[in-house]
Amino acid sequence: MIGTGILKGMAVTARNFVGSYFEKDRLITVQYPEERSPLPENYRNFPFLIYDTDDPEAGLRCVACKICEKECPPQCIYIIKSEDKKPDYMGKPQFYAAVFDIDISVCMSCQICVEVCPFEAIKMDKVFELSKRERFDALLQRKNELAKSNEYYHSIHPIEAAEVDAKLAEAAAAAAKKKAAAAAATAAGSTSAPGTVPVAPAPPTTP
Amino acid sequence: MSDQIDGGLRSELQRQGIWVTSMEELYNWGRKNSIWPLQFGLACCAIEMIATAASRYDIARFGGEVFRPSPRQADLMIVAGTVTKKMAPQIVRLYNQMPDPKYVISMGACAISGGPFKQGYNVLKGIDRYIPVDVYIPGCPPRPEALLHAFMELQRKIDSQKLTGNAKAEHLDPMQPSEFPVPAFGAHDLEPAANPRLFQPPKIERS
Amino acid sequence: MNTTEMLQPPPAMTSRLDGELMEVSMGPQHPSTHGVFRMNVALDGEMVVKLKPVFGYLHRNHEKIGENTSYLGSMPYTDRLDYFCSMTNNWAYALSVEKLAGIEVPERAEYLRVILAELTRLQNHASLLGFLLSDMGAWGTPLMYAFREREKILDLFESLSGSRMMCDYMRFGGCRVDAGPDWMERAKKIVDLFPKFLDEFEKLILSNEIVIMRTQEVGKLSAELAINAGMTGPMLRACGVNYDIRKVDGYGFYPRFKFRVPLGEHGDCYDRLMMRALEMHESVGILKQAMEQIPAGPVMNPKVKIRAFRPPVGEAYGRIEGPKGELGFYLISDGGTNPYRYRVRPPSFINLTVLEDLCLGHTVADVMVILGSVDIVLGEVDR
Amino acid sequence: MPNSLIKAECTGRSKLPRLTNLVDDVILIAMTPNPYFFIVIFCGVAVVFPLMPLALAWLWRRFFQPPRPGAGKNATYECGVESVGEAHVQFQSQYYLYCVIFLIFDVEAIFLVPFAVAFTGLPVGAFISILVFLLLLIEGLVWAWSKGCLDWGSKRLSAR
Amino acid sequence: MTMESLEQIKTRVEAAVPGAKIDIIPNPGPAQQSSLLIDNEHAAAVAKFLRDDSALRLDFCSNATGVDWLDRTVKKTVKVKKIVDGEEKEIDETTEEFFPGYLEAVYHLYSMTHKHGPVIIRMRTADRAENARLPSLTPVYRSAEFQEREIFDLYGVRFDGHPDLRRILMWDEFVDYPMRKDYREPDDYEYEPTPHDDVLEKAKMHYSARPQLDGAENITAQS
Repeated sequence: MIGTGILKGMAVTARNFVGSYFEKDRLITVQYPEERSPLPENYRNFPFLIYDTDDPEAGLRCVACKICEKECPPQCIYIIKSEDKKPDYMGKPQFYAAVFDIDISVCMSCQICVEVCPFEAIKMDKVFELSKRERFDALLQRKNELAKSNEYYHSIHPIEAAEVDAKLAEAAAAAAKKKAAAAAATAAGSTSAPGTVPVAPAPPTTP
Repeated sequence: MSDQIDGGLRSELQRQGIWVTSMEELYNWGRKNSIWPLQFGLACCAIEMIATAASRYDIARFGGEVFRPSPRQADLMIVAGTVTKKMAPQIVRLYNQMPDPKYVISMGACAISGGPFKQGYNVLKGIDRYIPVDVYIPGCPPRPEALLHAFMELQRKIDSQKLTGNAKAEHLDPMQPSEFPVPAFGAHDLEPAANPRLFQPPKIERS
Repeated sequence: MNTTEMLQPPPAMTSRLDGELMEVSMGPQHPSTHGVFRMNVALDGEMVVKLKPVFGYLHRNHEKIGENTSYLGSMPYTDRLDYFCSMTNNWAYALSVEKLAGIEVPERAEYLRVILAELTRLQNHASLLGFLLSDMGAWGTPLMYAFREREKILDLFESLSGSRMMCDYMRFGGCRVDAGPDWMERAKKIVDLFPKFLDEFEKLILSNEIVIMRTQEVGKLSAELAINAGMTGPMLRACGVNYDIRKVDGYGFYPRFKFRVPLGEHGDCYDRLMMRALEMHESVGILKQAMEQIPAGPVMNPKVKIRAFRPPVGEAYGRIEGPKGELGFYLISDGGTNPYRYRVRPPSFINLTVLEDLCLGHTVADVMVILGSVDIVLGEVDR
Repeated sequence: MPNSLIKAECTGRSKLPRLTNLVDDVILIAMTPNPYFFIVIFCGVAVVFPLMPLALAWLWRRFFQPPRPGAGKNATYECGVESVGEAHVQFQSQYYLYCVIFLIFDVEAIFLVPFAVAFTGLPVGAFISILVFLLLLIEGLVWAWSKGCLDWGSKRLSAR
Repeated sequence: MTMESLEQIKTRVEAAVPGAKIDIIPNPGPAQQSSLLIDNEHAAAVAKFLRDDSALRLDFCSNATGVDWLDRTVKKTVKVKKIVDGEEKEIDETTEEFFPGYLEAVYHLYSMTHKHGPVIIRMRTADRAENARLPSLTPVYRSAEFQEREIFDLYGVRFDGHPDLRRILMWDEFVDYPMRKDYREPDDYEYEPTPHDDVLEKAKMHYSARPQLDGAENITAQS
């Protein structure tokens, strides 16, 4: 009979309508501002820089090696290297980024900078409510807006942060062991008083 | 809420069931809660816009689900996707054909600044070269919740528009242009490359 | 007309009106052109007499940027090619670079690629049926059902690769992140629930009389013209030509899975609609088999460098069966970090070659249904 | 106010009882106004009701939001592209046939209205005559349909 | 059905199409997809043969691509024995070889009936300027219609015999060919907050000129 297909379609709609009162998965609207759907573990939006100690300026892991600036496909990172050096987490004096800008109006959140960064200095953030009313410097994130603490990194990517910390700790331990071995060798060789920590630069072991 | 009415008096009267408002509040309340977007998707961000209009991230809860195909009945243009130089004259013509008051949301990195396709020869580096933009949403593509957040941002902006006085809303001011010149196709590029009156980027000199 | 004569682009139909025709531009901003696609249509009353498609409104210079970026840098750009199916775009690009540089892929990575490609095919076909129905006039309802399922699959992609639509998940020689056991659990549950949605969706649309009347005998395409005009994917199989690259090339362990390839007879819009519906059933079958047989093991070939990746001099053309047809990448390498020539073979762009042949003689409303059944995405059409 | 009411008003000051009759008369008249007075009010409201928003809109346009028409804004909208050619092109003569056939059956419907109104009180003869009238016109429709005046689009093109 | 090797195809084609000059371009990469370079006069005939031949039946032209090869001067250092003032010495002499640039159209042909692999045919233009002309294969393969229009649009190769050769992706008033290697896009400099290497050079041209220090720098130098 001519109308059966349409009636079947209406039956489906009716079942969905009535079903939405009983089955949970037919009612999928997320009431956005009040009720937010949880973001998965490795969700990524825009990059941010990590600092270890509680001082965002000195604790930054970034050593301004400009690898991420070169590898970024849309080229939205700009780094100016500093003149002087500061010790990094392994105690080795490294350059740091005097200026580190990311233009989030160009960034396509592809996390290639995270993959290529040898110092685990840049990670992907989860903040996505960044709409602004004007463009020019509101959407250019400077170093102070980008820098976030390691605890914050643990709060948004717990598993990944744990792995990264384990890797850094193990690299630091290996470097310390090598330095201790080198110190023992120089102590054995020379007659300098034991206990002074020689400032021999440990070989840069990229983690 | 406009500041001419004293807040304490308002809440006191409201407790006794008397509701006090001003012409401007009523006018803005009516406009902000029923914004009709123009059905106008360019690229990937348009799919996220459709996902926002779908049942999970429901834009109907903000009064924005009536997507009008014709610009004559639309009052918000969501530029969702990459604006190419071949498409720019069409977008400006559509903007001109929209009745006042009209707003523009520049959704996604491509619409703000050309985004990842900035180095393309046929890509316009941002739609704010030719038409005024009210809210920018960074992201590639921004999440549906980010679009809802920008929608609320636009509603806040409409709410704060004045009805009278020198700071009154643009569409009420006869001096403000309601139309912008449509760029022409040139031999190598669009002529003019940008609307000088609208587009004054700050000079950032990098060493 | 003999065959070669028929294969040529059709001469403009002469209209009985000796006066001028109604020139209408179904322009870049049109509710049902799936993006910024324009057709200059000459109408005789309601009859389409001439139809010239106009492209280029989303020409984002994907290939020029591909030549100025490193091999790895182009991978996130392939997500933006066909922005409904980012996983299959990644796979096609990774496959052709692996063919260019001769890289093997571990078994678990190949299985993961098959699972993710079939999930992409499911959500692409479901969305297409939703859009095709809204082109026909059923404005919101089928689209809402389709997007409800699509959101579930996008949640899977997001928890695995980090982004809903722009996954950037595959690397040369494997995949970036391994899928944990809980992800596989959720994927199994969604795949088990999918047939229930398929039956509900088919009951909603496929037996509907209006759909049958609007799509049968509309936009018929003959098999010879389909082959000669380079049609691929569901559009080609709707004309009865048995050519599915998963069976022909046998890439990515597809010969290990048992699945059938649906074929149509008339090559009209209804057959194209049925192709997508039946292919969704096959994809669910492949997913079930792949999820049982997936082995443990590494997901990334350790020998492949991420930075300064220089394939040897030479060229390669790799192709896969994307949801829209044969998606191929033609790469010429001169030994440097950037490809010398980076070319994408876009299935939906070439499937549009016969749009005028399909639409001549139909009414304007049918043009929308025919365009919807071709399933174009402008990011891939204009590149 | 009608004259009798006014006369009663100015003479009724001295005799109180007369006044009470007067009050009854006033209430009586107010209660049973001229039967057509209601229609006057109805037409007044019917005119004011639509005009009021138009007037408000005109006031709003006059004081708050001045119109700013322009060449671009008033251009015909064609999917964002400059529209080529003008919309009034030649139409097939077949559409004219449609209008004529429609007109005939429209007029026929008007003839049926008085018949339908007095249908219950009519003898059988009137019924027969209106049937003849109807059958004649339906026979015309059948002939037009068979000649293909009502065909449209693809069937007509393929029949060519 | 395994396909014949390229050499067999070459010999059969030269037999079938008299006067066709075909040579094989080896593909050094691991993909091992060598190609056939066919001369322009007999291109249509060769393509028709490849499509209609019963053994090959290459009836599906999957991909038509344009490639731009610039003028190249290849320096080769060659060990040459030369008699130099009396005794024989081995010196390496750098020979410079100049290859003129050309534009190329590459077609990947497959067979849907026999389901066998790609036969790649290439056609080269005389040079990169005026007579960058190639015969169109659209009369043989309808799928090449849009792709050849794209090659014309982005590379400037004029296809003779193409039913409707217009620009397909760029707007019609556009004059130059953007995908060529020596194409410079128009310098529409704007707000560049994160420029580096070549973008920085282009941006620097737009920086405001440094005011001429009227000798003031000497004062700071002395103090």
